[in-house]
Amino acid sequence: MNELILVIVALPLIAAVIASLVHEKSAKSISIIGSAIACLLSILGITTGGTIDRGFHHVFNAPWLPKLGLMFSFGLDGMSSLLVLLTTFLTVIAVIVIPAPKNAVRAYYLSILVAGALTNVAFASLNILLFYIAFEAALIPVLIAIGMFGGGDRSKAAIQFFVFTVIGSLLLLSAIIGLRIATGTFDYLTLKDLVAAGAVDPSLLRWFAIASFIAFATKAAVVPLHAWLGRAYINTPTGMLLLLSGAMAKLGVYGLIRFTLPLGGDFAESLVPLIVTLGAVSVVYGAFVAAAQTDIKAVIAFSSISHMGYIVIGAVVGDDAARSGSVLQMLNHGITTGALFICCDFISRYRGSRQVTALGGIWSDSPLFSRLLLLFTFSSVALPLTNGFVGEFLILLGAFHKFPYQTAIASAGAIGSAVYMLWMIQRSIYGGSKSDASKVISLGVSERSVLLALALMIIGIGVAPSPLLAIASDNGHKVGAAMQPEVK
Amino acid sequence: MSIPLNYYIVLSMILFSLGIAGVTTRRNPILIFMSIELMLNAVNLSLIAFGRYLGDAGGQMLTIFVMAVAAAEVSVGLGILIAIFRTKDNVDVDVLNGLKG
Amino acid sequence: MNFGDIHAAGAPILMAVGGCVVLLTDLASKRSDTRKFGTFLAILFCIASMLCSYTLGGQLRTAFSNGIAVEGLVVTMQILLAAIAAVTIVASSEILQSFHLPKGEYRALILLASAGAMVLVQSLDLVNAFVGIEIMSVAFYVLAGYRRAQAASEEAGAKYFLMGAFVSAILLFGIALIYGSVGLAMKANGLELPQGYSFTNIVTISKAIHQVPGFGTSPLFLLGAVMLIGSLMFKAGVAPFHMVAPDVYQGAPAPIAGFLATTSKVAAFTILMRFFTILAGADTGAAINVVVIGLALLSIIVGNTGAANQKSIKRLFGYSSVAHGGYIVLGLLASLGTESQAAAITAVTFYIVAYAITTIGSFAVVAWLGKDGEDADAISAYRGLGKRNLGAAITLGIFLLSLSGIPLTVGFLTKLGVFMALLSAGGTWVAVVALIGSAIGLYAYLRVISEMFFVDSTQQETSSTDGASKLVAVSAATLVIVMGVFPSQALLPSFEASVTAPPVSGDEVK
Amino acid sequence: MTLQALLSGQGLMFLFFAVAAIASGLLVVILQNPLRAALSLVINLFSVAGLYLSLNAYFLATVQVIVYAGAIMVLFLFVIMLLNMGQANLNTSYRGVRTIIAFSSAIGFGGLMSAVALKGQPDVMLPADAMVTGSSAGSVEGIGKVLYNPNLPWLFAFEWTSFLLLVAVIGAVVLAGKRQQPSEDKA
Repeated sequence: MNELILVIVALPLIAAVIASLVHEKSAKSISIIGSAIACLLSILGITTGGTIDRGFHHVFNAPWLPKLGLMFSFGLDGMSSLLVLLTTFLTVIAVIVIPAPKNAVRAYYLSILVAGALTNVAFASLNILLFYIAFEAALIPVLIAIGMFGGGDRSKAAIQFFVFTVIGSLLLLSAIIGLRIATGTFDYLTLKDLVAAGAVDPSLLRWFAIASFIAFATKAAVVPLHAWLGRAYINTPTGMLLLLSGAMAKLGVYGLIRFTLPLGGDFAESLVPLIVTLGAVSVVYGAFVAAAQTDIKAVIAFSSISHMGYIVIGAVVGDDAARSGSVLQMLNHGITTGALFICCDFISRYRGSRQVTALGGIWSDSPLFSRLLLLFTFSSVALPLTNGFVGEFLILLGAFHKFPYQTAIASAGAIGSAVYMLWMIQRSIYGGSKSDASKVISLGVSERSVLLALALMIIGIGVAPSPLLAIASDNGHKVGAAMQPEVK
Repeated sequence: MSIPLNYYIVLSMILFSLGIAGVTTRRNPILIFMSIELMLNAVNLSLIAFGRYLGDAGGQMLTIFVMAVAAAEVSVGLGILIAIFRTKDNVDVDVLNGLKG
Repeated sequence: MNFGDIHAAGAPILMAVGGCVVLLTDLASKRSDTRKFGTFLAILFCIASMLCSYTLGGQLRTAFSNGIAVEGLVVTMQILLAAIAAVTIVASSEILQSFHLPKGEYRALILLASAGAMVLVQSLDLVNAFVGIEIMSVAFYVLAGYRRAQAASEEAGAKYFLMGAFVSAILLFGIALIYGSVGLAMKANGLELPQGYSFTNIVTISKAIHQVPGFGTSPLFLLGAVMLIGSLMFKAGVAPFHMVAPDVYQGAPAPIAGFLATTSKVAAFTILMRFFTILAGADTGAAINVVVIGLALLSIIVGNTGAANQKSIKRLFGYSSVAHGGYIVLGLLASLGTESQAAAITAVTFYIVAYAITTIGSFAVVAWLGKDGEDADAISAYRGLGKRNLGAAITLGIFLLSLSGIPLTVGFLTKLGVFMALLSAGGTWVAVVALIGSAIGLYAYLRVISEMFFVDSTQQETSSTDGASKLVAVSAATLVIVMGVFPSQALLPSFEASVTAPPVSGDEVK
Repeated sequence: MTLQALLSGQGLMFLFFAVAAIASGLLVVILQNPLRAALSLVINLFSVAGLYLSLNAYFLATVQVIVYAGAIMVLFLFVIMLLNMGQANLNTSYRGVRTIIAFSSAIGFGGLMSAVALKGQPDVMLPADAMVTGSSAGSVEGIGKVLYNPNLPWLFAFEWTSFLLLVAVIGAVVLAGKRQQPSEDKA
């Protein structure tokens, strides 16, 4: 049972290897099978089972390079099991819904499956060095996917994305090595205990807090470190974008909850107001930049900065409800943004354009599609009864009494963004068709079922969030408990 | 009354510096090479002086090796320089600028 | 002198004898096409040399009146050097053919250069080190200018020669000053020079450093040590003497460029490790530390920025070799601390091995993609390579990722090792500057990857026929991945507990 | 003491050769004509050989004259003649500047180097037993006994030097040999 996470990681990898060896036609089905089984298995990961160690279940340990302190140590808690599930789920969807580029089918599926698997390794890892390796290695398939299959500006986008994120993670590496030298271990749980016991030099922890914050904030595109996001998201092929925005960006927030706060010592605590402020700035900034776009993919991309700003606020604010909301919102954002990017992909595929000015008439041409798109937009702007509402509400609730100003600014920005986004989506689907080559967006069975499933999830989580919230609350809360009295 | 060792060392360092000055200011490869020979001579002088004042034969041994190395370098170095002069008629080191990024 | 002595010095002797045999065979054979046989013979001697090193085992033994000392690290490096020579001979077999260059002399020079490098690696006396480094360098000058028909190669040879001879003179002056200062210090303090040792022996120097108070900070010695260290670092291609490295690598034929870049680094850094071992824990003031840190950071910054906007891929690798030289020097810096020393030596050794594999492989790709004997040097020639020749593109991509230190390639582990050693020696800000440098380098390598995979090109399929280079490149790429994922199985154990110089104690020297 | 040392017979010898060495060395660095520079280098080598004599290194002084000044410099002169550089490049535009640079940097750098290096270094005079050990050490016999002694470290390096010369010979042959590429023969 402890090997569960290994299986979840290995299945897509095996499928990827097989898919890259067989004929192009069967590559897709093999990829689907591999990732789908992994997805089903990761549901099992949520349930508590296997060896349990300090709040983590399914704990697995095997040596990789013991001399370097590098171990295959895995373990899941509520937060990481949900994120693993999200990653595998998005992988399946990406493979099913988005057609591969014609000339390099196998390379495309390979990059997506490998990216998903490495992201999962990072989410489930209890060894910091292993986390780092997966964190950074996962960039390679993304780099390849952007560079080979991306949009017009792909070369520049790929290099920019890679250099930005690697610089952040190099800092993280130096801090990790510093921790290892001071404590002699890369093991997360041991480190956490040592830090909580005050056995580590505070100046080192300060460096760790700064370095890891820069690395994770770059990944989560918190505002001064977001510069890579726009060009990268717009040029990333949709399949990979689902993983990049849906799962990998969450690694940033996950890292803040999992590593920066518990291992950063007191200094990390003192960073919280700064992070919250930056989060609020991100919310407003994302909303403003999104409002300046006419490309709907760009709108969704920049609104993502806004949403991630919220999630970051919830993650660090030090309140149980907010943190659970933040974890839930990571899930929601993965689902909703994924759904929106998929719709965006359909639109550009069938209509030949993503510009708002060139669209219109979708409502009458493709009724089901446009109604679903509207639902996804509702979820994105967090209308009640959608999943987005639950997450954002919890975050606001938790954050407000600690950081009222920042929270107020953030909510104001969010409302502005919501209005604009609704207006823009409406403009693009209502009205008469403006493009000459307007084609009806005809959904196939698989596409239709995926979109419907996403819609069901959005409403399901929106109406009955409590089971997921219960799992989501099994997260950094325990981490924080070591350092501060619980706020209940 | 004998000469103090330091006199020899200072003389050797001055000769060595003359060689460095030649290497850095000369443009003709052959003249640069001659300046390098000057430096090797300075080394030999200091080695022999050290050896003499230490009562140790090692200085002279090292000098023999330096001379052998100088001979080897001269044969190869002049070969390379002749080869390049046969391709290019100019004799300035500035001409060695075909390799650029 | 006895059999044990000959055995200890056997690896370079076999290489040198191999050089002579290859040369004579080539002269004796009338037919011009002795390609296969000559290659076979040369590789045979390389393998014999490797076996000779291997049978020495890991324990420390000195030979030839303490002129040389062999232990685990030296054995590893000798095997590596022989392997580099063998691989270079294999990789260049086709290039020689297409250039109509003399083959026997070529192989002999490679074998002799490796012999010189091995003498340098195993030497305990600076005299032997000097003779070894000169054998290596003189062979290098000729090899760099080997393609005489091509102006670039001649120019590379000439530049390399002038710079090399200049630095040799500095190295010699350093040795002379060390000789004099050690002698004077021992004499002034009534220490006897033990029978069989010379004043230039590393053990004697170590004795002077550790037993004569204030010797480590005496200006005469420090000047000599700085000259010695600086000039050895030049031989390894480290800034500020880096300016010829890119020129030479661009001008020399690709397999030779790989050979020069790796052999010089292996040899020079190994002897530096030996020299640094005796400095560790000694009071040498700040001078040596400052010089070493300065050279390392300068190389990392100059190398990485220089690589950033190159049009020639061989120049890019040249600058990259400067930068990687800088990282290795950082590891050496850590070996100056007594506590971090063991880790640092392991890290540096691993770095050198990994760098050698990566670099040989990268240059082999350049030769592989070459047409009609011309290396594929312009980076623009790699545009769209992913579509034309996927195998070559992936192979080169692996090397580039490894050079930039991305996880799952060996380049990551090497960098990890060096930074771990460095940080445990307390060099935090040095590490941070180095990290910034490697971020700049990342851009340089990514540019090539981007050209290969992300940019469409109208260029036609290149019909490359250089099977030997292809073989070398692909196997090197496989090694880079295997060592990046399972280094413990591949290499790490052999570096455990390596000593670089005999320990200094009264009994040892008497 | 210093002046006294220089005014003795040995001191005058040192002074003479030292001045000659520096002057000829300076000429090597500043003369425009390669031929004259090479001849200055010969003078420099002779002066240094004289200094070797003052240090009792008789054998090396001889080698210096025969091998260095005799053979190596002849090679240099030969190459200069071969390339017809005898009176080439009579451009003397920045000769004065070069003289100043060379002289000042040599004196400045050399002086600085020696000042730094010899700081706190006591004046070392010849040891009392130097006449005994020194008298034979510089002779052919003395050198041979040390160089070829298997119990001393020099023999190993000496043997490897033969390979160094082999490499040099191969190199010279390769570099001077006929170009094998037919198309390049005209060049």
